[in-house]
Amino acid sequence: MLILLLFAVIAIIAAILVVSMKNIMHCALFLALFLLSVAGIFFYLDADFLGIVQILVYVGGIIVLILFAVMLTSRVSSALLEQTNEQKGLAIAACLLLAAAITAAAFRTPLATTLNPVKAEGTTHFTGELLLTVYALPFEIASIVLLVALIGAIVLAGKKGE
Amino acid sequence: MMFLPLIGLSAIIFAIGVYGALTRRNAIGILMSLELMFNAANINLVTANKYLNLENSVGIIFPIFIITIAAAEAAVGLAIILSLYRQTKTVYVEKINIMKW
Amino acid sequence: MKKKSASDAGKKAFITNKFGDFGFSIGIMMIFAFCGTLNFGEVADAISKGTLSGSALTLAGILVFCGAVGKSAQFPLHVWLPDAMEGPTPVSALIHAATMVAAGVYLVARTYFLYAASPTASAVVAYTGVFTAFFAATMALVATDIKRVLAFSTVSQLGYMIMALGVGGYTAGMFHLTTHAFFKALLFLGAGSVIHGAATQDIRDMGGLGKHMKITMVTFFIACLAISGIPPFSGFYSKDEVLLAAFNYSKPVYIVATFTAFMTAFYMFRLFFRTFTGEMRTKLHPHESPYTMTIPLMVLAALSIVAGWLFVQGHAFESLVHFKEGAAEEGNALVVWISIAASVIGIGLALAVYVLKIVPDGFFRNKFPRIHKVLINKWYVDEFYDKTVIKPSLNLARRLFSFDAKYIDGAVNLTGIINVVISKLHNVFDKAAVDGAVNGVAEAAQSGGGLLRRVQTGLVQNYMLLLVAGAALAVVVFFFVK
Amino acid sequence: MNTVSLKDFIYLIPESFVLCLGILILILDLFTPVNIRRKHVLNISVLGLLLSLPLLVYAPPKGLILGDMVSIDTYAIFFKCIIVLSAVFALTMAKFYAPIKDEVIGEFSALVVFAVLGMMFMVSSSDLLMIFLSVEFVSIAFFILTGYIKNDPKSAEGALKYFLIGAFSAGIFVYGMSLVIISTGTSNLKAMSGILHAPAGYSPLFLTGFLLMLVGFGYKIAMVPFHTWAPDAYEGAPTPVTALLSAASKAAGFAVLLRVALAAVTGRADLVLALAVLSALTMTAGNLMALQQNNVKRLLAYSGIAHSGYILMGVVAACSGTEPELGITSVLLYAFVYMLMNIGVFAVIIAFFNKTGNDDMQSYSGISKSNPYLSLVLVVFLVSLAGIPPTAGFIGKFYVFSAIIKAGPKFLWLAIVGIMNSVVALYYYFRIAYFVYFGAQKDDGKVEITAGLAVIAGVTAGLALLVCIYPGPFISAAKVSVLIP
Amino acid sequence: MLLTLVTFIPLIGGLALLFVPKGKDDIVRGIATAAAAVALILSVIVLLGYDKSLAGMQFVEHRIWIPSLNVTYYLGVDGLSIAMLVLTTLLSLISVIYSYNITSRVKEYFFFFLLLETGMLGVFLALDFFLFYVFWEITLVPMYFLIGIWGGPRKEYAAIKFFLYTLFGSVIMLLGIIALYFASPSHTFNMLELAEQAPTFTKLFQNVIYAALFIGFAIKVPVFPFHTWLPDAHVEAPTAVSVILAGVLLKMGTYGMLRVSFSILPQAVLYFAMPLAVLAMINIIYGAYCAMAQKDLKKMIAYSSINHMGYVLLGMAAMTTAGLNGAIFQMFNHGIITGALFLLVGVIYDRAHTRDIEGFGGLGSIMPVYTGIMMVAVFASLGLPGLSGFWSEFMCFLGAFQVQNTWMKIITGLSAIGIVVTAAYFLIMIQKVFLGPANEKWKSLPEINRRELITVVPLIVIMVVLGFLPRIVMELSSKNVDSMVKMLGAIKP
Repeated sequence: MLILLLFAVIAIIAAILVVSMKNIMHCALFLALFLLSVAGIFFYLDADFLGIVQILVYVGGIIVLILFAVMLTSRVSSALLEQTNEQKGLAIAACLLLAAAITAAAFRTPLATTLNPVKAEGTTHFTGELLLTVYALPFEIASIVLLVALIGAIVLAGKKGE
Repeated sequence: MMFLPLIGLSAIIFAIGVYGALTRRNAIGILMSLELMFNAANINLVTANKYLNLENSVGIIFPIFIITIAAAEAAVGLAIILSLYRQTKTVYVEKINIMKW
Repeated sequence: MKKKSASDAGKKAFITNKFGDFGFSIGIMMIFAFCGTLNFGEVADAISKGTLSGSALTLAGILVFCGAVGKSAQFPLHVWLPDAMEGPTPVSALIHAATMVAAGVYLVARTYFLYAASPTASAVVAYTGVFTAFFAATMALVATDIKRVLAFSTVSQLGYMIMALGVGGYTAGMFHLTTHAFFKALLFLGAGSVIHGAATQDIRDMGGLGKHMKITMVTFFIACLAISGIPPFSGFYSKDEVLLAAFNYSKPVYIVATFTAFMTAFYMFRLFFRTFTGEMRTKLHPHESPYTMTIPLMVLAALSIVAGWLFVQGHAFESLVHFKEGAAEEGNALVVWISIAASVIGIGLALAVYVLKIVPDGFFRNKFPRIHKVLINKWYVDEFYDKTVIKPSLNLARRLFSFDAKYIDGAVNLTGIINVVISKLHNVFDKAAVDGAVNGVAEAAQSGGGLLRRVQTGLVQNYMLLLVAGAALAVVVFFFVK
Repeated sequence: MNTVSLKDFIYLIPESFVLCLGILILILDLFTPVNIRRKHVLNISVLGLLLSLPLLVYAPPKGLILGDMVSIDTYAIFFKCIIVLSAVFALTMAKFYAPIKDEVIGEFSALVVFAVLGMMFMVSSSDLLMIFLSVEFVSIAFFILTGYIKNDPKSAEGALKYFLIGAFSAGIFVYGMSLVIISTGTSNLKAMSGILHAPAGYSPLFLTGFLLMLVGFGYKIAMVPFHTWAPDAYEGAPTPVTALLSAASKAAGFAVLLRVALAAVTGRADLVLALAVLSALTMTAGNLMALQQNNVKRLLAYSGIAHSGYILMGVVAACSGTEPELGITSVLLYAFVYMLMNIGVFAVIIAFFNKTGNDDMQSYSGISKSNPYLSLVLVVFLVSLAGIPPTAGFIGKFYVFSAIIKAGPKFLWLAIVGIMNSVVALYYYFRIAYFVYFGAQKDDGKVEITAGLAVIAGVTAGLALLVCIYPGPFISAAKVSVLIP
Repeated sequence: MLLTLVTFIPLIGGLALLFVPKGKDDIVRGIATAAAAVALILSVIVLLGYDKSLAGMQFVEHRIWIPSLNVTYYLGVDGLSIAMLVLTTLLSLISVIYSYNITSRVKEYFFFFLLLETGMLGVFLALDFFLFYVFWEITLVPMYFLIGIWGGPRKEYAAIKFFLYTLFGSVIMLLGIIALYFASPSHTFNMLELAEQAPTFTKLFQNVIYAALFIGFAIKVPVFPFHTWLPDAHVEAPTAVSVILAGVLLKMGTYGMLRVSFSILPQAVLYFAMPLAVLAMINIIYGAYCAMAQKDLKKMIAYSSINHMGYVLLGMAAMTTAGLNGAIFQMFNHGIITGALFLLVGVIYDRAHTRDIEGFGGLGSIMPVYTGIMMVAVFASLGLPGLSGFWSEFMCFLGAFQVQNTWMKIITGLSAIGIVVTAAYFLIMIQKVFLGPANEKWKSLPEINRRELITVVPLIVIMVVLGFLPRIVMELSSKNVDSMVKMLGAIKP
């Protein structure tokens, strides 16, 4: 319980820092911290496979990608510039409204919550089985999506056709 | 029972992500905020999977796909940003408004 | 300029008649609505059966009479006839003034069953007639254009006929119509001959023409006697019958009619004396007209003399027209003598003024300049119409059109008030930008689009904010407004 | 856990065919010299897509397969045909669209083919997971296609805006989904429908989640106020992509929206009302903003927004009562009709672009004197877009209005709003005609009518007329494709 | 088959035009004339074969068109439409001939023109509501281009105004049509079937639908206050198009009311009779006064159309035999007379390039033949007995006056003021333009030429002939009107 609380607090603080730090590089690092703490929450909620995926794909992939992009555009990403725009007030209002509405809706919804028993061997095997049966098609499609993204990234970022 | 607090946590993170996406001037910053939003959804799903009886354990499968899509989007998005950067030498979205009205 | 006034007159005649026809057509429709037929006989039957009666009948009668008022130039639609004298030749004026206008009288006579059944309607007819007779006669007293005098006299005589019909003397009216046709034709052709000979229409420029145009003078004289009602000329017989009918109907009507007879005699002989007697006032070279013109004059003169007498022999005319009005009324010696006396006095007065010069010429004009002016200006009826009907109509037309152009267009285009409001706002904020706002819809839509367009700032985060705001709003509305 | 028969993959033959086509093109691209790539690669992709049509039409519908993830029903097939057809047209157009360079034309056609594949999955999806996955698949493909013109800041800017808003709304979309899944316990539409129609099925959490999901759909179909990306993306994107985006992507969006709405909205008066309000807003805002435009592509983007409003009327009608058939038919027909006219209009725009070098209305001034054929065809499309007979647009509009009127007097106001809007719409459509026909002629030069564009314009114009003159087959095709929820 | 041929021959001609090579304008004109002439001949054949002793539909063609919607391709003529059919083909041919003076973009001009003719014919012949609507809308687009390309100085404005206005009306009408479809027990667009099912519609429903359809028709007529498109459109349109616009297109509105509202929504027609009469009155008086204020000859005649269509409305509002017959006859007459007037205005405009009434004068001596013809047309228009216009106007008034209702009588009476004003403005015009001293400026205006004579004289002949034998046209509609009056009488409370 305490561990969960800890992860949650870290996640929130890290998230706030991600959206408010001036130096974009720091933001990226706090994003990594955030993602790690979320992975911690996943572990706590018995989603160990997902936690691993989170660390591998996110921290190992996306964060690296982002850092790469930050460095490529570093000439303009100066830490001295104001990093937030003028619609801050409106944005805060909208976000608070949204969060409040969601939370209120959650509290007003009666759900039969029980603790799901977790299989002894963890979720990995179980997840794999699902991915090859019920979720076989999405699994296939996901791979095509990645292929498309790959081609796209090459076409857009590459020098071809210029 | 941590169900409702976790839902609340995800709502907060979601709101933070939305806020970031709305206010960051740097396109890469927006991209990072978007990741927060996706993670909020993931927390929701995983929590639900733990405390509710979801059909086909969709709660732990769905996040996998969300992460995949997030990765793909990040790749494409960064490519777009880089491509734009190469032409306009900026990543500040408010400078990108030749098309309007 | 002459042609212009001629075309003016044509227009005036047409439109004035249209006014009459307007009432007439409604009258016809009314009759049709009640009786389901327009056949005279069937309508008469329907009236006798009571299908059309009471105020409806009266109204129908009056409306039908409107047609006659227009066509026969009765007050208040008489204005066109004098102007129609502008017509190019006396012959066409003849057609116009002497015969065509008779159609109105004929109409009333033809539909006498309406008036016979409705005292009110017939009273309207009678009073209109007598008033017109008097009214036109007053104007004839001062007119100086030979054709105009004749035109006024025509109006006056038509008033006589109408009055006759109104007072129940259908035969008398028709009789006068017939005899009038002879001597009025004679007068017009005579006038034509005079104009032909003297090359002017203004009687002030004439005088002493009799020396050069004997035949014309004699025939004209006969016609003047006839119209004045001097026995035994035809006018005497018919006018006598008309006055008799009026006498039996109402004394005031009779008195006015008789006075009119006096005036008729006076102005006709005024015309005659000024034209044919005395000194020539201008250097004209008058000459008698060719035979082609004088022979018709002589024939008509003969008819003017004998027609009246012929028709009264054995009730010839009555049997010809046979109205179902019972036997002709008994002659009344008093009426006969009074009418002869009135005519004679009128002639005498004219003689006194224009030949014997007992009363100086211009005496009346100088003594009563105002009345003279009123009469010369035809009682200002034309001006009155101009002010009350024509100008307002044209104004109304212009107004309606500008209304049409400005408001209806604008308001409709914009589907209502929004346009007005917007244009008002424009007015307040930006006076210079105000214009008719005719294309309201387009404008309103355009400005609406313009406002909405501001949403599309080109800044992607504004878009995203809009998106979130939309979603948040939807959620809030859903939970809290419901 | 359900037993899932992987043999059911056999029903995905058309999809597999398209996938193989995409990969084939990628491979082919490697071995084709640059100078003949435009011709060969594009021809092969067009041919391949055309071949997939009979596969689609003659493959037997099956219903839910593969763990109820996708539904191979006639409804989906109808939309798939629309998608494939518009891709065929778009690729043919691309052949004559100079800004897409020869070097990248191979990847371009491959991406279009993959986008088609994504949309095919999209219209079949009957599970939130599949919906999310395929919607994002399509989005990603279109992000790339939008930014495809190198050296054109408009293209890159369009892509960035499209991407940022797309990813952002995807975030909201998926968050909404997570709430929906929490509240119903399932991601499957069929199961969800059952749960929702039980007593107390609609929980506040579900409604919140559904509204957030609506953002995602709204973004996809360019519904106000989630439409803001459309004008910029349409204007910036290469015109063939714009055509595909407006015709196919929108159709697919509606297909999946309608599928979800039928499962989740039917019988919920307030949600139907919300859709109705959105519909009215969408068409009004779209039309009013279109009035202001001078760039034809931008104008068509706004007009497309307005058309989304009209189609939403059909969705409202389908969800408002117990008899959804007419409403669904109207959505199907309208999507088809809209595809026809939009494709045609963009073909003409490309032809004019090739002459004038830009998409401004003013530059079309008097072009009808030198190009009577294209101008006349353009008029047919404009008339059709305005919904005036004897063109396809009229049939579409007629069906939508029929559906909404049949839904009863409670949505009469929506019909009237629709009516007002079609009058406003006429104004800006005919502003184009105004320039084309009434404007002062700028020069005598004729547009080099490339045979392919002429054929596309001619064929779509012919179809646009045929759909009104002989609508029987089209209507019955739509009718048999009605989704029975 | 005959009616289909009549309807589509112009379209076929129009399509054939498109294949004529560039620059061969004479061939284009020939084809257009031939197509219009064939249509006229066929319509005359229909007229000759038409049995006026029957009230039902004749020359019926009935085929399934869209089975799933129960839409049929259904054409037929009866007393309401036969006169309109001939009027349309006649005026179209005349306009085509008159249009020989169009020299720019000839091919497109005649294409749009013939397309327009097909649309108009379809409207008058269609008996299926869907088909009716399709044809109704088909007329819009060619008209837009005809005004917009070949029109006067403010053509774009006039064209789009016309288009927006009429489209607005027709889309509202579309709602009404759809609602009728769903309300009818057999879900049909068949007008005759709908008429049979009229008793099943509730009163409220009828009233609502009537209002919806009325807006559509009223804009076309045009009824005050929906009329403002008309002066603009007329003034800017080229002469031949003005002829068609005034001669035929306006009739679509009143024809629609007769064909649809009167037969399908009888209850509502009764309910709205009085408002319709009031609108008719406003149309008559307002139109007349507006016409009086005009300085532009063409605009004056445009407003006179509003005035004259008021008579039609009045006759219809009466719902009596005389009124309805008069209305139908007036529709025909107005087409002929106003058509002629527009042609004649076109003649003078082509010569003088101005239409300012004030600017002319004394044309009577410069162009005597032209003046004579103009006089006949004007007198026919202001309802001089002996010319065709008189009969129909009179019948309309007569019919309205027959109604046993004091208000109706008052309205009719007031409307009759319009006759006077009509006479006034026409005569003012005649005086200013044709009489008086000849204006030096126009001394050299050439007399009306042969082509123009060919177009105008037939219309003049018709005016005169119908002035003496009004029964030729009146007979055509009487059977239908009788049954319509009977039907309306039966449901009268």
